[in-house]
Amino acid sequence: ATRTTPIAKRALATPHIRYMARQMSIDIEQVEGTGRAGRVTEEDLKRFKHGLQAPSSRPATEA
Amino acid sequence: MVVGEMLEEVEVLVIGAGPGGYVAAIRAAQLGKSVTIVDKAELGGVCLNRGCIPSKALISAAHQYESARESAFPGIESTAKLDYKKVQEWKQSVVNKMTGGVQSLMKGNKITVIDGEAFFTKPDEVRIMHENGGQRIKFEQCILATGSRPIELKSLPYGKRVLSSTEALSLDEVPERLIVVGGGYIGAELGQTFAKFGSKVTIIEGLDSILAAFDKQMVRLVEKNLKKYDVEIETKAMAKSVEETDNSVKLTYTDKSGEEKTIEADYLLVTVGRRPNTDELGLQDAGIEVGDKGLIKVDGQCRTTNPNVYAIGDIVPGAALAHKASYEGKVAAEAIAGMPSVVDYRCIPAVVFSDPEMASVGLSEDEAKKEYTSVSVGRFPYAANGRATALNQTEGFVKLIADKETGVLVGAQVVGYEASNLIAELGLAIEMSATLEDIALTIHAHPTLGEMVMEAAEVGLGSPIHIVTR
Amino acid sequence: MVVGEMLEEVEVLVIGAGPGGYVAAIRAAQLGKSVTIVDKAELGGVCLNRGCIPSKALISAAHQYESARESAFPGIESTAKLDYKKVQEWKQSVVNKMTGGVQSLMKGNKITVIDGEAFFTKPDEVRIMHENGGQRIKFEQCILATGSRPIELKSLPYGKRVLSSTEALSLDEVPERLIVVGGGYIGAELGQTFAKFGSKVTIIEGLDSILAAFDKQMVRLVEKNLKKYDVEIETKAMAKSVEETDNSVKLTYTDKSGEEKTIEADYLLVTVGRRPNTDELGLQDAGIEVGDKGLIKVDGQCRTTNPNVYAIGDIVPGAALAHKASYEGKVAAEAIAGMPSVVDYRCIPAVVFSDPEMASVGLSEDEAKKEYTSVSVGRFPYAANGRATALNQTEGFVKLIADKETGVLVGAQVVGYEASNLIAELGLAIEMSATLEDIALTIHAHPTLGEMVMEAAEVGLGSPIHIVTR
Ligand SMILES: Cc1cc2nc3c(=O)[nH]c(=O)nc-3n(C[C@H](O)[C@H](O)[C@H](O)COP(=O)(O)OP(=O)(O)OC[C@H]3O[C@@H](n4cnc5c(N)ncnc54)[C@H](O)[C@@H]3O)c2cc1C
Ligand SMILES: Cc1cc2nc3c(=O)[nH]c(=O)nc-3n(C[C@H](O)[C@H](O)[C@H](O)COP(=O)(O)OP(=O)(O)OC[C@H]3O[C@@H](n4cnc5c(N)ncnc54)[C@H](O)[C@@H]3O)c2cc1C
Repeated sequence: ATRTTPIAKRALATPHIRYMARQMSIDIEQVEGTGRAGRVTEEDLKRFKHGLQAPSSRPATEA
Repeated sequence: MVVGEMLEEVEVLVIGAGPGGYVAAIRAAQLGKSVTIVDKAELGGVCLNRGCIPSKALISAAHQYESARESAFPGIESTAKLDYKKVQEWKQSVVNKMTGGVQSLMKGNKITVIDGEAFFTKPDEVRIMHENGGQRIKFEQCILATGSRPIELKSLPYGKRVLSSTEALSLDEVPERLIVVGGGYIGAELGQTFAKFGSKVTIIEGLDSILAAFDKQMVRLVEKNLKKYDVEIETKAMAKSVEETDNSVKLTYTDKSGEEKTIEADYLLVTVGRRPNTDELGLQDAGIEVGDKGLIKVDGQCRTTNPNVYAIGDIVPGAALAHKASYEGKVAAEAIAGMPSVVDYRCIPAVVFSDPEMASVGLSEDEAKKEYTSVSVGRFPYAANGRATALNQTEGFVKLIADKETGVLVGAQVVGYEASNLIAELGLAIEMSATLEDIALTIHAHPTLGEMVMEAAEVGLGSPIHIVTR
Repeated sequence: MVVGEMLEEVEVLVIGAGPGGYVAAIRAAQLGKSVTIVDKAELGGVCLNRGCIPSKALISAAHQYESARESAFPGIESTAKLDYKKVQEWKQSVVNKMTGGVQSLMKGNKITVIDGEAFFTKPDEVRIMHENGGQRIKFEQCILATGSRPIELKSLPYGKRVLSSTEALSLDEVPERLIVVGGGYIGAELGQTFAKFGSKVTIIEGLDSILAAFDKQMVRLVEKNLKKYDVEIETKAMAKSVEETDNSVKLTYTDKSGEEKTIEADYLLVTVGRRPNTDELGLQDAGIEVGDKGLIKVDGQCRTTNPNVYAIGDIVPGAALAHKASYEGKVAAEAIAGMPSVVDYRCIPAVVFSDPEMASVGLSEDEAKKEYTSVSVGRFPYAANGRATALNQTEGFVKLIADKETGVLVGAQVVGYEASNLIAELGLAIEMSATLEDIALTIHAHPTLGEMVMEAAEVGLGSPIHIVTR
């Protein structure tokens, strides 16, 4: 159950946003972040949801 | 199977009541599940009974004894007398308070507690052995959290004077001479603690440094303190065999030059790692696959190859730390309740309660250099911090590591007074994807140790106030 | 003006070398400016010489003395002897180390230091009075950071035994009896410190509580500790007059029932606030407007009504705290260098180094309730934290306040052991607009005090692990 993806390769987002992404069935790694330093924001998630269909309905597990 | 043994049905069964299991049980109950937890020993697991809590209690007492015995403050002369039996009693009272707390939490959350040892008989059934008898439980969902136990070396079998951390924590006397085989964090913490209580300690370590998982510059400060207490450290040494008598132990080992040596002591403490408790659970009968080193294979929600069984804590891969166990416990419970929780952290902190304390979170400088094209490193010394100086605690540093391109913090290390508390901000910073600038622009109170975090960020950015870097 | 007095021209002139001024000078130098700083007293200002640093040094020493004198650890009996003159010497060595540090920083950043008192003669010129003579300086840009001084009450004029905090910090003996008029943070810190050193202390406070700026529940814990040291607290009391003799002072005051009382002591410490040093600067000659309470009017970049003069620290509105002064110092220097920096923080922490420590950042619960439709409050006690229990430090709590709609943290308070360091994470959390969920999902190391922060967030969210809230 450990994280295998290096920090470097992961989307920048806070735990709250990452949880929200899973609730919205969005794979956060596919979302372009427009926040400071490229952080994914709540707006980015909403935009992504409206633009693209979410790739999977299962929670986005990693590894 | 005993005839007439009852078959009970439960919604969620948690096996093992350590920081993984009891936290999972609470979270599952909070989410409306009916929960039963079983443990073959005490509530609280290794952590509360034989690990984190008793070790930290002894460390505090040793610190108190040391600082009262030889006050480092000019103008305050003090002497101290140690009654180690009373210290042990107090330590036990701390443990009891914490485990009593867990008991109340079980009650408060209406969790059924069963005393006994569980093993699988079917994919959805366990048998539980009590002192007098047994029982069968059929579960809808199960969370396995059976933790780990000390590794026993064939060449150094445990005995009356060859101890694991468990017995060392409960000794009712301070050994005059103590040998510690294994200088990982448990060996270093306990070795230093006994040295402070007055033992003559020797640490035998196979690698080229004690606390090898940490930055060399951090470890150097701990070694310096160990020297103050006359602790001898033999690195690249190999313990060979032990001879135990009624009053002493004799350890034979080869030192770094390959020479065979023998030393005598009152006790020998062996801390060479821990092994997951997965061998006697009947996992094959439940369709639960085990991978490397006896660790159970799980997915991002801590689900094993048996879709109704989850596994967390020391029995799954990753750092064997209490806070990881608890975090996974919450994830597993939430997954059972249908929430989209996954093990999804950017970093897990690791703290050693040595003197000085060491703490680390995220990537080390070397790791970061492998992952990023370019990194910024900001280091700030305790000696240049006002609060540290006013506390007479000027050894140590804070080190921040950021991806140079984005400025995002990816790792941090702290060695020094209260490192265990300073690391909290840095863990949050990494989780929040904070940049060095975010940290530098956050006003930190004066005079506090936290100002070092702000200043280390400024060092990383190139313009620290309180040190000259040009 | 003395004939022949030289007129020097400088790029950036900083007046006052406290935590506002010296930090501004360093940042301006880092940004390529040629900087001159002038101070009429010591480098480091009030903070390093007569404020934060010496007070915290005495607080540490008092803590050390207290904990060695009456060890709170069962099994460790200790006795301690105090040599207060040596404590004073040590305190002075701490101050010297810090001010010496500032001196090296000035040198390292090639900042010219002038000893003298400055006042404006023109909008772009000051005169500086030295011990023997004077000089004139014409500046392109100036940063004013002249700080504040203790308020002197007409009814309680300072004297040999009627002291401000400055003299109290340098007393070379521990008073047998000490009266403190004013129970703000300076009075409370110093009163408690002397009580620990053995003084019989009485605090006279006009409001209905000491430390009135803080949450009542926090203050209660400090009051409890003060009781332990026999400190008497008279609230809603009014100091009337003082009579000073060679060996004692007699204070006359009216107590909360209006009754007039007299008490005697060795010393009387008056800590009723501080006044900005803006009255003797010739501000009108420089076109610098002063507002309420002698505080200088500034814009978001700390610019005064004279566009080439900036003002920072205790002489401008806002909390009179060292870290605010330093923050403004950086903003002013960056503004001078043409950067778009503005005073733009969401929160400033405030810490009181009482026993237990108190710290606060952002909004209080009451303030938040006024600003938001609905707030979530999460409170977690030290008594339920493993590390606190193992440290034998179980008094206190962490309290988080969030906007319920968004979950965003808007305020936090901590009272208890190491509150001064725990608040750092919460300041960053507020600056980063972290939600309670962000904090709860950040793994905090076990067993550390930081776990309380995580758990308080979970309390706010409704599902804490280590306390039952249902
Ligand atoms: C001396 C020492 C110091 C430590 N210090 C720290 C520290 O400072 N910080 C930190 O994070 N970690 C520390 N650790 C590690 C920490 O204790 C473990 O990582 C943690 O306890 C793992 O939690 P767990 O829930 O996985 O299992 P455990 O805590 O090991 O609990 C497992 C429980 O399962 C029960 N059990 C096992 N098999 C069965 C069965 N078949 N049926 C029923 N019950 C069963 C056991 O009785 C036990 O109560 C320390 C460990 C030691 C030994
Ligand atoms: C006992 C005590 C404890 C305190 N504890 C804390 C604490 O724990 N945390 C905290 O944040 N704050 C604390 N403070 C407050 C803190 O000291 C001040 O907020 C801070 O020093 C303000 O910084 P400053 O740069 O504005 O001015 P100051 O530090 O007051 O410095 C002003 C400087 O200007 C010089 N000066 C004045 N006029 C002239 C002139 N005309 N020409 C040349 N030089 C001049 C003075 O000599 C002085 O050196 C404490 C204060 C006291 C008294």
